[in-house]
Amino acid sequence: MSTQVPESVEEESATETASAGKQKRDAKKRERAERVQEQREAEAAEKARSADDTFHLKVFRYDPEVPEKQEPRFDDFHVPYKQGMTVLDALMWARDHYDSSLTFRHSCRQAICGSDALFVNGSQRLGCKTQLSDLSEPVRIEPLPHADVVKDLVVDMEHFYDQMESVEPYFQTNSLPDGELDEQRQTRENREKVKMSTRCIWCSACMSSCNIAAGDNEYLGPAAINKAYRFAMDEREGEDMKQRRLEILEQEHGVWRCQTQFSCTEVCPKDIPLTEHIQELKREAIKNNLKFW
Amino acid sequence: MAERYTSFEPGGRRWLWQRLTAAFLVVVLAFHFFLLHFVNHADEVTFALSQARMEQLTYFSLMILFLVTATFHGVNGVYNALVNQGLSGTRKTAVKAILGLASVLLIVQGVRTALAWAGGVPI
Amino acid sequence: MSQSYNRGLIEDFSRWREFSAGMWAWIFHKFTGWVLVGYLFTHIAVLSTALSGAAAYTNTIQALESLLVVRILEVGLLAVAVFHILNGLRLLFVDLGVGLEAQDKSFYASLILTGVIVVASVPTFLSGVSI
Amino acid sequence: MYEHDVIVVGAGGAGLRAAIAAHEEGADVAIVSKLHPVRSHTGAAEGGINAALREGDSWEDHAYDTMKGSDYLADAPAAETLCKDSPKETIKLEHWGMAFSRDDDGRVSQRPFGGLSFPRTTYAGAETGHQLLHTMYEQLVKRGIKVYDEWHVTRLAVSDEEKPEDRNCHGIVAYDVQTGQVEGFRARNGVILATGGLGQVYDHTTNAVANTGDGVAMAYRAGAPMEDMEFIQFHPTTLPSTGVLITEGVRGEGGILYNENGERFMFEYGYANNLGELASRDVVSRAELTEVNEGRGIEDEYVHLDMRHLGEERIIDRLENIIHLSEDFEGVNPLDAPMPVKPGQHYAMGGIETDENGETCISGLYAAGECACASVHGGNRLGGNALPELIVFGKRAGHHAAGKDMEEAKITTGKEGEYELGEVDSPVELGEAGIGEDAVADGGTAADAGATVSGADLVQRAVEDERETIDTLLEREDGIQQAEIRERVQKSMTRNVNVFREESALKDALRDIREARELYQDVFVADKSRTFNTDLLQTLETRNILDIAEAITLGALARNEFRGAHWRKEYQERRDEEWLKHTLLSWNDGRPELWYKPVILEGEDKTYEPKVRSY
Ligand SMILES: Cc1cc2nc3c(=O)[nH]c(=O)nc-3n(C[C@H](O)[C@H](O)[C@H](O)COP(=O)(O)OP(=O)(O)OC[C@H]3O[C@@H](n4cnc5c(N)ncnc54)[C@H](O)[C@@H]3O)c2cc1C
Ligand code: HEM
Ligand code: SF4
Ligand code: F3S
Ligand code: FES
Repeated sequence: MSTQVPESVEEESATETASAGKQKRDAKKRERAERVQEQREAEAAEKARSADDTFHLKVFRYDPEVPEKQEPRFDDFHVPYKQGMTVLDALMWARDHYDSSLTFRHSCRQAICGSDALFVNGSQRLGCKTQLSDLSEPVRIEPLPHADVVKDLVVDMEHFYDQMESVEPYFQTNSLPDGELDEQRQTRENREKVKMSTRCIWCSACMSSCNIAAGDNEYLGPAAINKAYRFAMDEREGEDMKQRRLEILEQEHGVWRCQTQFSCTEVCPKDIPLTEHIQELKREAIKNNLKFW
Repeated sequence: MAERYTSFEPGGRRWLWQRLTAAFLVVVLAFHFFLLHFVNHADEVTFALSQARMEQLTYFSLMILFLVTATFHGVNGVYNALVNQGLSGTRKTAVKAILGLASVLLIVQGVRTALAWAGGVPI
Repeated sequence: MSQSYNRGLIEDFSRWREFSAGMWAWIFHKFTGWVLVGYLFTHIAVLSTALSGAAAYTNTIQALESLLVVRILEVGLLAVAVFHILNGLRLLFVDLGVGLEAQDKSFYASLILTGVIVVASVPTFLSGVSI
Repeated sequence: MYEHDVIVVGAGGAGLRAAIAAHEEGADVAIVSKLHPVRSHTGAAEGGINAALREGDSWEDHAYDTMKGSDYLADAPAAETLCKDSPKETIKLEHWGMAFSRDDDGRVSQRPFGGLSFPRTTYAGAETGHQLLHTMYEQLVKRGIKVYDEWHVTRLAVSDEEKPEDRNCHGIVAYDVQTGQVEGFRARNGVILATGGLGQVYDHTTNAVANTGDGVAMAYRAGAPMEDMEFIQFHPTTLPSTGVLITEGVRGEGGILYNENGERFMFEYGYANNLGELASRDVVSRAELTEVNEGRGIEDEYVHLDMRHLGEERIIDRLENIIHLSEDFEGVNPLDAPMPVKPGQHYAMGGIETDENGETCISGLYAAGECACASVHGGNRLGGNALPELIVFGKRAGHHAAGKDMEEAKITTGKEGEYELGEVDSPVELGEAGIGEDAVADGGTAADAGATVSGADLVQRAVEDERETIDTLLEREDGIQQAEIRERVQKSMTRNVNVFREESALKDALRDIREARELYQDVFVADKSRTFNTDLLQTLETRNILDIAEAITLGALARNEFRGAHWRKEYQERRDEEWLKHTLLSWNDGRPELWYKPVILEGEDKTYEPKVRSY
């Protein structure tokens, strides 16, 4: 079932120096281990066969170090389906039962950590938030496009992080209340205005879907612009800061790069209206500039 | 790449002009099409008819403006598209120069043609 | 990451089936824009035959206009222009923050409207052409 | 080797706060984390942060609620510190721009929560943890604090004096996930562990896959005791296939639990005749499991939580998020069908023993957050008390590690204060299986025969040990894989050391763990790549799961009473005369040593007299 490339088995040499008794114990242990392992594999195969329903996954594989994987390829896995199973569940099952070298990032399993944005059947989605039953087979799973692949489904996120951090993604104000127990006031409306923008989980799905970001490496990208929006629109920061933020966004690889492709908005797992936010910032920037004219 | 962006380059101005010219072009282009394909059928176009229209100052200046805006809009659009695909450095400067030159040639040629029709600026 | 494998651009083109409305709109707009610039240059070139005299101009134009290909190309140009205009309007609205939720619908609408206008104007465009 | 004044392991709420605090004190601080900070599980917290901010509320009331909620197993100095500092730390988050929900007057909103005598749970929608985590990470970026992200910490570099109280922590060893390098990090002043929860010890948990209790296990093997490990909180409404949490709010709004026969079992079978579905978490969890065990569960696994009768409008208005969770993670639209739910592991009250300043008994080693046990939560944590713990104790640990003068701690650590040795009747040998032979993944003390070596040398030695361990694991060509071992332990823990605990089952669990330990001797890593080798990392994590599973089970077997989240079939009541004491486990030459220390019920001004816990 698994298409993992068989490793060339190397000669046993470590045990030579060990005492005879230890060797025997080792042999017994190994035997037991093998038995357990075989049993497990048989069970897995059995499960997959007997399940009413299996899902056929085609998973992108690449590893710069393993000769067989240096040329990217797709592996097939057949995973027994259970009600409610997500793409991430299926990947974990395939990893745990067929091929432990199958590599992907994941952690929370509930769409909040942003680790597992993948390219599933041609669009950017969170593995953990995508029900298998919503997909047509075979389910093609690839790493995010427009990012360097580190291994299998893992891509290099550095560039995305750099862009996120280049927009001064932190609250700044010149007028904090004095007392350490005094809060800044914020209207409900204003909190509502920034609410969606604060939901970003840094999954990078949007950035991966945007063709402009793919072409222009310096483009801030929808997520970073949205991050800036989150602060620029927060009334607690004050006008002077908003000015400063608009200046960052206005630079040539900032908001103007966006060509309203809408794919970012479409793929965002947190339903953030990214295009809308970018457009609003463009208008704000123009308004801001008109003041000087 | 995480440097703070401090140098301010007004990318917004070209963006705005692209929109403004677009808004203008909607009207004029529609007018142009309508006039030359529906009111006057294409196969009826002759020098004389064009001449008659061009001799009116309003029409003449409208057409010149049309030419200029369309050129700006089109060439700027092409330039944006290239820059969006990651054009930078010397190649970017070169493209800028070539496109600039092409626009100037286009406008000059267009204006010469219009003048030929109108037989000089129709004042 | 020098050792990493970049899957490059080839993919983008083979993925057209999965493109969403906004993406198609973007591509069409780009394409039509480029065609229009191209036409603008040719158009001026053709018109500038006027510089070599009235007769030369009238002849060129009428010769061209009598060709079916040219007429068909003109219909194509109309399609391109109409789509660019309609989608351009759509984009202008998007820039103003109007109707962002319906961006896919407005794209389909521009497509359909383009089709209708083009079909409706075919008779006008092809009238009087000698085959 | 890298070198910093303070090294923080983990970048969840606790780690980030600790790093910021150390930075405030002028220390050169770095964070080493196996996940990028924003991926930490703090982001999953929904409910809110308890802080006595308003007129009519006071930190004293909060402390009272906390002590009562803990079933009198919390140490009053820690609980009082939490409650006193929480308001100011919560407002600090507001000053850092956190997007709290707001009242009409523009102040931060608060809501009622289980076990609280005042609505003091400060929140940001149903995504408080997400907002907190991101706000704090933003502050980190602002300060330019160095983060080594995707570096998996595998062991502590601690000197090996006989008594843990005499030892020193000089740094850590970490594995660079992207490149497979093993490197030492020397900490001039201190190491702060903030590695979060340990839910992966169970196969059904609300915790992230990364929550494998690494910090607790590492500290344990380096000599810092684990405290009160048997106290595990189970949440009654989690989705069966993923463990995703369905907030208590559903039942708060009127959601009803049904068994397979469509009976409203909370009343029907008399689990909670007054409060029904709204009884406390442990009561509801036990009721659900009883239904399943008695054959009235659906598919022998779960029960139904139905909220359809609330009407679509009300559901969308107040519980919108739940519709998404249920659809996305269970494939069930709760507007059309009841949601399947079952109890799931949620939180570990126990952890690395620390005092209220975050310090462990090993000097230079600190811990904060869910991995630590300053003993704020005792036998049971109140909802909304974990997030304040992160910011209050994270900050203290950070200040302390950076060298700030702290008030002397009232809680003693290690065997410095009063203590007694304990005994437990285990059916199998405990601890390291066949230590010395094949102990491939031992993450213990960097051994040195008592001689004085410099901190840097000690770290270097630990690095070499670790490289050897990893090489051994990667060189083995066959054996058993970690997924198998992990699954066995997780299954056994869920079956035997769950909400219900009885002696025979606990012993079964110990047997299973023993067997798993032995299997672990033959563990091998199939993936030989040095690039992003998650197979290897999970193998290292599984080792930690083994130690922690054993500790939980051992503590549960030893504690002959019913207190807080710990229910024992044979002992159905709280026994204050005997059990007002903390369970501690020390790693003693490869074997766990059980001992106890008394609970401190004397607060600053008053003593918290144990009362019957009823709501
Ligand atoms: C679903 C859910 C809802 C909750 N809701 C609430 C609530 O409403 N209110 C409340 O008060 N509490 C709540 N809690 C509890 C609270 O969220 C957690 O206790 C708390 O977030 C833990 O924070 P932490 O900083 O200790 O750990 P985490 O946020 O888990 O962070 C752990 C960090 O340690 C790192 N790490 C772990 N191991 C290693 C290693 N070996 N090497 C390097 N780095 C490592 C990880 O990368 C991560 O950065 C909830 C918990 C869950 C699961
Ligand atoms: C008549 C009405 C027109 C409208 C409403 C219009 C609208 C627009 C808009 C809004 C854009 C910007 C797209 C963006 O940057 O996201 C654009 C781009 C462009 N337009 Fe037009 N336009 C019109 C006519 C023309 C004409 C006559 C030409 C040809 C000369 C032209 C050529 C272009 C080109 C080349 C682009 C750039 C396409 C790209 O992004 O690659 N347009 N148009
Ligand atoms: S904006 Fe949406 S898609 Fe983009 S990183 Fe944030 S959550 Fe992901
Ligand atoms: S996909 Fe890209 S072009 Fe703009 S609308 Fe989104 S950023
Ligand atoms: S696993 Fe965290 S977002 Fe999917």
